[in-house]
Amino acid sequence: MLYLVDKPMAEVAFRTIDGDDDARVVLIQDGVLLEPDVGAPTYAVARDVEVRGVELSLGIEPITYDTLIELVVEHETRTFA
Amino acid sequence: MLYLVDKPMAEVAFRTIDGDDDARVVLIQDGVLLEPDVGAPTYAVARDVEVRGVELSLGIEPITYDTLIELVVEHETRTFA
Amino acid sequence: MKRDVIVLLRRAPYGRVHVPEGLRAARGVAAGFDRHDLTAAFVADGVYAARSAVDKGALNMPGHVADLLAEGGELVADGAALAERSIDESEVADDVTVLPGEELTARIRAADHMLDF
Amino acid sequence: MKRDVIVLLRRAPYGRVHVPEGLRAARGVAAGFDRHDLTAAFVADGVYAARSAVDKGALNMPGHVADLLAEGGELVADGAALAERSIDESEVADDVTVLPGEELTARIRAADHMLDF
Amino acid sequence: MARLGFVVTGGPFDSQRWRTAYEMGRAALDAGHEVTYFHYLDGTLVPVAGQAFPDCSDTGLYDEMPVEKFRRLLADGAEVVCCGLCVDARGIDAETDYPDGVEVGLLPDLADMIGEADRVISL
Amino acid sequence: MARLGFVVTGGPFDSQRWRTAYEMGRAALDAGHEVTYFHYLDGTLVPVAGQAFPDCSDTGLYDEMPVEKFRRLLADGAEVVCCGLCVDARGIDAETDYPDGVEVGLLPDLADMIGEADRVISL
Repeated sequence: MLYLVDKPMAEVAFRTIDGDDDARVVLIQDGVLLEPDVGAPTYAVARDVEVRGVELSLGIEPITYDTLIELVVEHETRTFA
Repeated sequence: MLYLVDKPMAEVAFRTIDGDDDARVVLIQDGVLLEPDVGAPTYAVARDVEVRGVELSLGIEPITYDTLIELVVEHETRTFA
Repeated sequence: MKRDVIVLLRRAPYGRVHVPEGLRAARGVAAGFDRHDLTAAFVADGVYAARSAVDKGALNMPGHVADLLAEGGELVADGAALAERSIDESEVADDVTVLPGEELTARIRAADHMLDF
Repeated sequence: MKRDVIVLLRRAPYGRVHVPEGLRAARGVAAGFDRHDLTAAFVADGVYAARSAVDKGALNMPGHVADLLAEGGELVADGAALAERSIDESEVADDVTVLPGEELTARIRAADHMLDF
Repeated sequence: MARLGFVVTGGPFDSQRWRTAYEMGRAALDAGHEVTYFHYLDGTLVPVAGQAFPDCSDTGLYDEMPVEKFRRLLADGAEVVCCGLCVDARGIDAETDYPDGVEVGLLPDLADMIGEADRVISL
Repeated sequence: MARLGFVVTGGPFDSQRWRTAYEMGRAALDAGHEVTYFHYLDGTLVPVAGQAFPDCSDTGLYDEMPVEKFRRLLADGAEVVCCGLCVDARGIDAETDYPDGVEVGLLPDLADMIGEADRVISL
């Protein structure tokens, strides 16, 4: 399952992700300000990272909206925004 | 000084209140869901308490908007809503 | 196609339209052509609205809740969110089922689609 | 009457108009007939906007900041809010003064009026 | 008699701030104080006429629409100013969308309010 | 080809959600997918025409107003439905305030979208 995560719903999002061995996480909007401690592959919307001047933690991959849509089409998706 | 406090700004509100020996606090809106640990006299807007079905902690006095305005006129006021 | 839909109600209820209008949406989606299966889940500050002490009339909840239940919808609350806010299960309204946190998040994963309000 | 006014900028900057429009308000109030003394204070998630790395252009900040400073206004940031978000003082923009938490709250108490955005 | 100024930045459907500003202004007028509102940002959506919300409780937030409450404040002597920039940003047509008495102003009006008010309440 | 449904509940000025919904829909259309929007609550304020925001950066959130972005999505085949109840609640005149192509619907339209969509994104 693919999880899109912003700050306001981060708590319930990460509890949901914790129970999913096959999770992929995309930080969106103010979610890029989070420093999540998850075992899952994690991406971040590049534009959201850039305007906020954030340095991503090692291992978090910036992606375009085009790539985000590829991921969304590939995986069931839950949005926590 | 009189402090009107709702949840979203509660953190900076209570830090500001901590430094004021002459503080009075009024919980408004979702602020009535807070259980503040302040040494200052504390009130809560009665209508906000009632619709939310909240039981106020001992020592917190429910007040009407009329009383709130009396307090506002009597004291310098800061609103954290 | 008939779907299993979970609707998260995540905001403190009074002062904004999200809880009642989220319930209205849940009911409307349940009543549509596909007769989707609906669960409305009180999570985060939304659990304040699951308490029996809240003034449901002032929140415009009763009509939407009755309609949702009549359509076979279900109301659940996140036990973890309740605990975090020191709300005892006994304070929760009778028509709401309290689920342990892991069960609630399992429901989120198991649904076909999720909305949040 | 000339007033000492503090404007709190409390929301994360990108995605909503509150930081730039709060600065616009601060600048407008400073430029009015009474020539009020203005302090714009980044607090809570607003401190993200005080960082030099943020894209101030995309946030529509530069014009309002320049105007506010030209009117004699001051920009400060809450040191406590920075620390809580692991933002080092060295990351804060040059035109913003970092105040220790107690000094920031003392400024709030000392002002004649406070607005928040 | 005191002068109270309210700065309203919240919209009609996303927070209780407009309603608190109304209730406080109502109580202040009843007590003989002078009341001015400056609506800024989504606060300019509050006194828009022609809003209609179905199935609303008589005891809730929308026992009547916000514009009706502000009509009454205006009739009882409150001054209501909406920020013109914010009005334009939201595609509001002040002529047709606001009731009589609501003024469109600019930030110098906020500066004046702040200079004159004994208390400023930001909601 | 996949079918994507976006439920937009945030207004144009208080969160980035409308803009994320636009960017994702834009990318989905470019990739040949089918895109439907259901605007609910303050989301119905997003495609309102006649909004104008001064001094805006060309690189920011309001490089152009939301309605322009949704006009382009419509031209490229997206379906855009606004909840009629929410439209009325906000005093929006759909005839004059929305561009051609924006439909006013009701919750059965949301139910249909949910039945047909491969993915539903709630923003």
